[in-house]
Amino acid sequence: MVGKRAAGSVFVLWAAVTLTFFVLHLTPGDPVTAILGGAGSSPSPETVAAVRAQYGLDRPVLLQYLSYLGNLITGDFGVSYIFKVPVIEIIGPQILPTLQLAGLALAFAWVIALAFTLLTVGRGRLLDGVGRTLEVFFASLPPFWVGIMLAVLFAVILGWFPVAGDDGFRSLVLPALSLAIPLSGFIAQVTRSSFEEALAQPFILSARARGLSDAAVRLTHALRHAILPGLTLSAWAVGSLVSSAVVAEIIFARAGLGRSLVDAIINRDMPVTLAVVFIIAAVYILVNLAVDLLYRAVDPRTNPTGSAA
Amino acid sequence: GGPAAASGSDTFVFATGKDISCLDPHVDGDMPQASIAANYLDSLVSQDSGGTIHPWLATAWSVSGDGLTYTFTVRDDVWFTDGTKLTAEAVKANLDHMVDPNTQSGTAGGYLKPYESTQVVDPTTAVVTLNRPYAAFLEVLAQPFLGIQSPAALKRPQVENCHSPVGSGPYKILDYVPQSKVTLVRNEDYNSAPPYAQHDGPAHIEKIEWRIVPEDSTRYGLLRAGQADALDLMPSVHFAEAEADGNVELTLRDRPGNPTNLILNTTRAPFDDLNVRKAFLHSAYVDAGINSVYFGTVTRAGGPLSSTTGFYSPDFEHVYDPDPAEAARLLDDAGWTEHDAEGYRVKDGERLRVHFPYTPGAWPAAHQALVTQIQATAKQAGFEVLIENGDAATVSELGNTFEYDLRADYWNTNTADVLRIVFSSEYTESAGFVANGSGFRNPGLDSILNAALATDDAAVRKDLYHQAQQIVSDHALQLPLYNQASQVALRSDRWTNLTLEPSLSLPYLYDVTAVDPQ
Amino acid sequence: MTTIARPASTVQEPADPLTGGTHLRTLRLVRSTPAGVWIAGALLVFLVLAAVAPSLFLRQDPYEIDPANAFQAPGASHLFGTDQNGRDILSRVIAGTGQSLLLGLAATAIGLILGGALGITAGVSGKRLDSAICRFVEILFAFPGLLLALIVIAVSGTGVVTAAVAVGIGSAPGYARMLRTQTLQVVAAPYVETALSLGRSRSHILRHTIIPNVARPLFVLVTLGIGQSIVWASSLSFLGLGAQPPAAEWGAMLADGRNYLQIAWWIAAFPGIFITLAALTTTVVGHHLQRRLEAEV
Amino acid sequence: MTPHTPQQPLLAIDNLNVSFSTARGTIDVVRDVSLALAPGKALALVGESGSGKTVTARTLVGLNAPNARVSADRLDVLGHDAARLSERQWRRLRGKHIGYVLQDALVSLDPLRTVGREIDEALRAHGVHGREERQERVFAALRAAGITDPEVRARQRSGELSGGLRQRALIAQATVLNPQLVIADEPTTALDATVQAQILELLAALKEQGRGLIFISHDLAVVSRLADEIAVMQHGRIVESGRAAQVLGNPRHEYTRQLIDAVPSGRGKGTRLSSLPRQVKSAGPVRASAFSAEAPALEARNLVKAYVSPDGSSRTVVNNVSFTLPAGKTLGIVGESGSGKSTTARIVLGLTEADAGTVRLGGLPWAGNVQGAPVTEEMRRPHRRDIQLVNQDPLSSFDPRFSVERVITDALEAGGTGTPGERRDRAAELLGQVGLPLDLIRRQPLTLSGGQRQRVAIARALALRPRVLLLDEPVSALDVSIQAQVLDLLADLQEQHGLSYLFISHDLGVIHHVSDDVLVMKDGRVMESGSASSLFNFPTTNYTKALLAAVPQMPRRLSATDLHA
Ligand SMILES: Nc1ncnc2c1ncn2[C@@H]1O[C@H](COP(=O)(O)OP(=O)(O)OP(=O)(O)O)[C@@H](O)[C@H]1O
Ligand SMILES: Nc1ncnc2c1ncn2[C@@H]1O[C@H](COP(=O)(O)OP(=O)(O)OP(=O)(O)O)[C@@H](O)[C@H]1O
Ligand SMILES: [Mg+2]
Ligand SMILES: [Mg+2]
Repeated sequence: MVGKRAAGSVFVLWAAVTLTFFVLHLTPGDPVTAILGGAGSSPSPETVAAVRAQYGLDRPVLLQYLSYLGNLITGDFGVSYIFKVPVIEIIGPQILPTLQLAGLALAFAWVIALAFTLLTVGRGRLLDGVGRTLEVFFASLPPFWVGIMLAVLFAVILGWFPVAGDDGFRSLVLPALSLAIPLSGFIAQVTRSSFEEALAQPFILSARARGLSDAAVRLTHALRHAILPGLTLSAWAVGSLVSSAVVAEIIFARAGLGRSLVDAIINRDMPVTLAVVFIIAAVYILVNLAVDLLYRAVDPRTNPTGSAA
Repeated sequence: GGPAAASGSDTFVFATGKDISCLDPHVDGDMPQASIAANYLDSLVSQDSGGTIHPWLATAWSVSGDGLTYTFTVRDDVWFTDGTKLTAEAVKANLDHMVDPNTQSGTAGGYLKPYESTQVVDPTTAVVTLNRPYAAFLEVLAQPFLGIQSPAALKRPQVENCHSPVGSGPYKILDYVPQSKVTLVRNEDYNSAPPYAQHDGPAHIEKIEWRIVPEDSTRYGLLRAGQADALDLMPSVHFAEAEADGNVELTLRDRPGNPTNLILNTTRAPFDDLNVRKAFLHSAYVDAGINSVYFGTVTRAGGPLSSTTGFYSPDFEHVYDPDPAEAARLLDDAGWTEHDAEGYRVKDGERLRVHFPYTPGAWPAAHQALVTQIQATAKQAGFEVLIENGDAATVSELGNTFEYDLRADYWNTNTADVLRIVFSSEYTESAGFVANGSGFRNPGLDSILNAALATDDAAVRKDLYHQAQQIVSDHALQLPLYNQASQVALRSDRWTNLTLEPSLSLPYLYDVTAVDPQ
Repeated sequence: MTTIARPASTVQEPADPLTGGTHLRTLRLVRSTPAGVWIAGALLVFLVLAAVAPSLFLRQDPYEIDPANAFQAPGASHLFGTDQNGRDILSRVIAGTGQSLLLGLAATAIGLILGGALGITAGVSGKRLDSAICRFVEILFAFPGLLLALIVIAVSGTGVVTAAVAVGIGSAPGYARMLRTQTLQVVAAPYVETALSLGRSRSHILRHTIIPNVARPLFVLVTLGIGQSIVWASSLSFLGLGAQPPAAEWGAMLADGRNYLQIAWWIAAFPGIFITLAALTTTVVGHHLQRRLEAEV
Repeated sequence: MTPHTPQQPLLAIDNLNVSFSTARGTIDVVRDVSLALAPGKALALVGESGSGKTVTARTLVGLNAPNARVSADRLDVLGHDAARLSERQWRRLRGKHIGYVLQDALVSLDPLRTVGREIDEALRAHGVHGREERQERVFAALRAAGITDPEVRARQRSGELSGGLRQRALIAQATVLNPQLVIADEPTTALDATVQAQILELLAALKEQGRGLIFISHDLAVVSRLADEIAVMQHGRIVESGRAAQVLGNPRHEYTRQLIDAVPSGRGKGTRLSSLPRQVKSAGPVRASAFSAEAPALEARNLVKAYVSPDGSSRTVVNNVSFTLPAGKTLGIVGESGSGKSTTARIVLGLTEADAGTVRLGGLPWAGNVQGAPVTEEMRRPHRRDIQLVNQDPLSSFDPRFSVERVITDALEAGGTGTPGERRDRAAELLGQVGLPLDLIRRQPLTLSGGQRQRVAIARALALRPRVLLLDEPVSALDVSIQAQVLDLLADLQEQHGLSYLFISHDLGVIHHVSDDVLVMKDGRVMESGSASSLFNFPTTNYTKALLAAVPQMPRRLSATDLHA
């Protein structure tokens, strides 16, 4: 089982990198122009030739690919076309901030979603409607719009949080919230419906017939069922958070993989693009693994769909 | 502490708006590199705001009569921050490094094409040989792009030198996190301040944090909240507020060079027709745009040179003022007589269409609004301007292959020789970026521009450059928009004396001093 | 004729009193639809009208610039104010409705077609092809969606069409997964076996039973997808890779307007409100339809 | 809250009314129900589905749905006026003084938690603090509920338990605090006869300990074993109530009589269960087919099917099963859950490929390796119409897009019969044949009742004029009175059309009633087979004997059929 899973993970990593590599080769834009600084620089033909040779861009694509893979296995992501420094030096420092941002965003999203669920589900038509509407509203908000609003309100006008930067927890709050609010809408929608479903289950009635209070039933029985589909959604969300973090990173001037990725693609910085894809794929795989483990902790039934013995 | 104490009084946070690629400005050659280089590199010579060249690391120089040989004498008491001593050898190493194809310099092609070689005569004397007269040589040397680095450091692999280049300037690089920040610390042994500096010896501030903050409102927000002490690329929309803010001081200066413009591709229809080009220029209401979206924070440019460039002539400022009637007449003359249902001009069944590949992210928000206004006014004259948003790589690819009709450009440099880079035949071809985006080839212009390099007689040069500006203007090669400007804002409640170095008007932190708290 | 039938009234089975005529049914529909859904539905109708016939609501030319009147606050002459180029924001928001909704629709359609092709194929195919497709979809999931979108833009330039394609491709893996599950469910449903035991051929079952049933919730998916696609596309615009000027696409307007937030909040606010409104109304209506559909199954 | 004294009645309820306010208006579900219960007695509530039994029971624990409106002249529960109890007071009663066993045992325990924790929760909710004490009591309750290895079971989750064990665990969690009143809602439905018998014994034991028991069922045979008093409910009203022997032996209300008649247990083929009049005419025209007249309708030889479980081990779920179904007869297959009945049916239908063995349909090779080569679906297709399936859950066998009419015309179209107009006429005719009113024809099956749906399924199965009908638990989802109608209908159809039935059920009573021949399965094997009369009267294997002994019987002498015969 473990071996199979590990092999599957390596395969996904390899496939993601390979796909990116070849697709990037098909996109227009000469890497040499990227390497030489794009618009504004006027290199000599000798320089261009030197660059081509130095980066091995004069070799057939397949050879470039193979040598890239070879280097990758040894942990060498190559040198950035734009920054001319080893890719690992660029993205290395970005990994942690991005994971912090994505992690905190996910945590916030869960807190908001669970608050919605616990406070509004099954508490009368009015609260239910309010909760439902707010969730859909949240899910309909463009994250960058939320980010700008939060920045203007809480950082510039009220001064409660720093406008930007990446020092400490306080500077993480607003960017994380800007990603978390739309996400919380999605998570809350699925938790709501599964919470509703769980509340309608006979075992809830059983528990109440045992003398449990409404609150106890919600917390000890229904909640556990309700978070299961949200967990699955989270696995997907973290993967996409890492790249969609770019909007928060830009607005709040944070370092991060999202911005590295977008800038790298826009400037055809192939080595950086590949490395970020690699890391995002790895994060996705790891998060999926973690979610699987969590899922099993929450739902110890071996078969998640429930099996009769 | 509170928001007003984001940094200690010995750290200065500077928020810049654009990513820096390699820190070594010899590589690539983009403005953000020059901007930070001005704070840790010294140059061979310096230039004052009047354009006159003064000594700096070179104490003296002489030029041979044919203009082909420059003999520099360098200071004997300057050390790079890695401990290497400045010698004539360093001059050679630097110039050779800039033109070495392996350096991947984007600037060498523009500024050092005439460079041939350097001989080290003695530890303080270097003789530079050029292959043709180049009167602008000293001027370009004064730019931070061509700052002098430690020859020992230059010998390291590029990946290292890009990350931690070594100069002899007032600061040295401590750490660099690409896309995030550069940390610089004071060079305690600094003794080579340029003539334009206000003091000598080590800088006043101990540490600089050079933060990269591309989003305009965030950058300004940092300053307002006190998390940044200064910023560049001051967003025009916040000017009024900043001016009213007693704690903020604005420092503004137009940069020399070719102003912000839209260059017209003369190598293909419809702009291969002079009348169409002229009509397009007459159709644009640039002033109105500058006043509305830039709130008057930039100065209108009229001719091919920005007004702070040497040999600038104001004669061409109003040649192509908005004139719908003239535009209509010119288009009628050019045969674009019919109109289609949407009001665009048509000739032989073809719509008068102008392709304009554009990277919005590379320009300030106001520029994006301005080109949209030009699009709208051009429409009234019958032009359909297609602003084709694209990513940087795609747009520059199109730019290098003349697959456009309009291209947004500017070229900052401290010499009128910029006309040669932007309009001469020499620069219609390039292995990379094509500097002459008009594709204009005119032997008369070429020879005038070369002649202007062959003399250091200011009067002669002035006349030649006037002729050159005349030709460029006559041929309607560019729609000049506004002068590039350095727009720097400083928290004046904490600091004072933030100046601009004179060659490219880049922020210069050496003289900044803390304000005594009351 | 052989019959053991008796009049309906004596068959002792609980009859649902409210499933009678269509008239009653309509009445029930009206009464069982919550007020919120009605409001959302009305707004959606307005949006669709604005998209189909903007001239109904347009009072000014959405593209006409007037630099002298830039940054006018909302007021009598400009209900939503003017933007940095002096254009009337109300007119632009209305003129942009068509493009934005079309973008949402097209992106969702592309995502559904691509995702559907993958998902349904996987669902009805044997183990091997199924797991191959699943792997592929898994890779696409591990692959940042933004990259996918940016690559499409790099290859074919920007614009509303490209944005739709980019967003569509980016959302395809999600749909693939969803539709595969749906297909597996349908394939395992007893009515498929019933069709087989009625002597239907496999291809007939695929065409007439499986695909139509997989497609049943499609309408819901589309309504839910439109809103999300518009939000997604606005993120592309934020990165400067969305619609081309002077198009009145909401995302692009919002992205432009963010620069002027402190002096002219309305430039960004109104397109932002409309994006949220479009997403909100389509989602609310979609969810309602989904619940109704689920109630039926 | 004062404890209840043993002399008082546990329940005293006069004119209980419960109504629900819904989007469609207010519906009255329980009307003027009066009940009384003394300690040590069992009161049975019987009645068809939807008659308000569960709603009544939930009212007694104060757990009605939020949209319920309860009113009563008197509503005394354990000596308290239930109408005035606060939620907090109710909580103290629930679990501790009233144990409530929900209707659906399979889903009434939290599937994510162990059974032990579920029971433990009741103890904790009522302030039993000592960890060890609680543990001991959990085990004791499980043991009392007839679970032999409580230490193991307490650590399992409900998903890991069989239906019978789950039902016991559910009873254990309701009785762990020794409540005076136990309410058990359909505690034996969906259980095999053997398990059912054990549960009934368990409930009887509770009664003997002096508890009051309210016991809900729609199965009179079950009720007759346990109840002291019976209240028969119909449409929310108690139409008849009284001492058990009296209600069963001398029913006064028409509806009670119908219910009693509907019980199939112990009554062989040919007896009628419902009051539907029998109208048999001569058989319709028989469709020409490749069937040989002499060959048995179905013939299965040595069927074997094994499944590989996720852990890699292989489990044989059908093991060497052979049978013959003569034309025009009914072969009943009976066996406990998981014994391989459905799998056998699927093999016979050609939906599941057997590992070994063959099936012939009307003498024709149908499945498996016949004459050296496997029968393929392509070979079966022309004869598919000869064998049709009616299964337990008819709704899932209808394409959800189809109306009742489409369901039938689609089947007709599959058989290639007629023009669209003709098919519509034939559909109407078929619906008439199964006793459905024509005005149902445009409805979605979803809006039909269970019995109506089952009739539509039968009509569809008949549409192609098949020779063999495969009936997999066709009535186990229906309540007795509707079950009776469907069974009678099937009997009539067999008589009319000479159909052959393969009838699968876990309900011995039903099997006894419908079958000519019977096959008893256990763990994939055929334990015993033979004619229905011999097998039910003279079972040979111990297994069958045990099964039969467990079937609750109506008191034979008092059966209503006898009274009306
Ligand atoms: N919360 C509710 N809202 C509306 N109607 C309800 C509600 N709960 C129950 N009913 C209706 O009340 C009626 C009686 O339901 P109840 O569950 O008591 O029947 P039952 O006799 O227990 O049937 P079964 O044998 O199927 O369990 C049914 O018609 C049901 O639809
Ligand atoms: N597709 C399958 N894969 C694995 N095991 C299966 C499969 N189908 C059935 N089984 C197993 O085969 C055994 C027999 O199942 P089957 O459905 O035939 O029993 P049954 O007698 O019809 O039971 P019930 O009365 O519960 O319907 C069960 O243990 C079941 O779990
Ligand atoms: Mg019930
Ligand atoms: Mg079965």
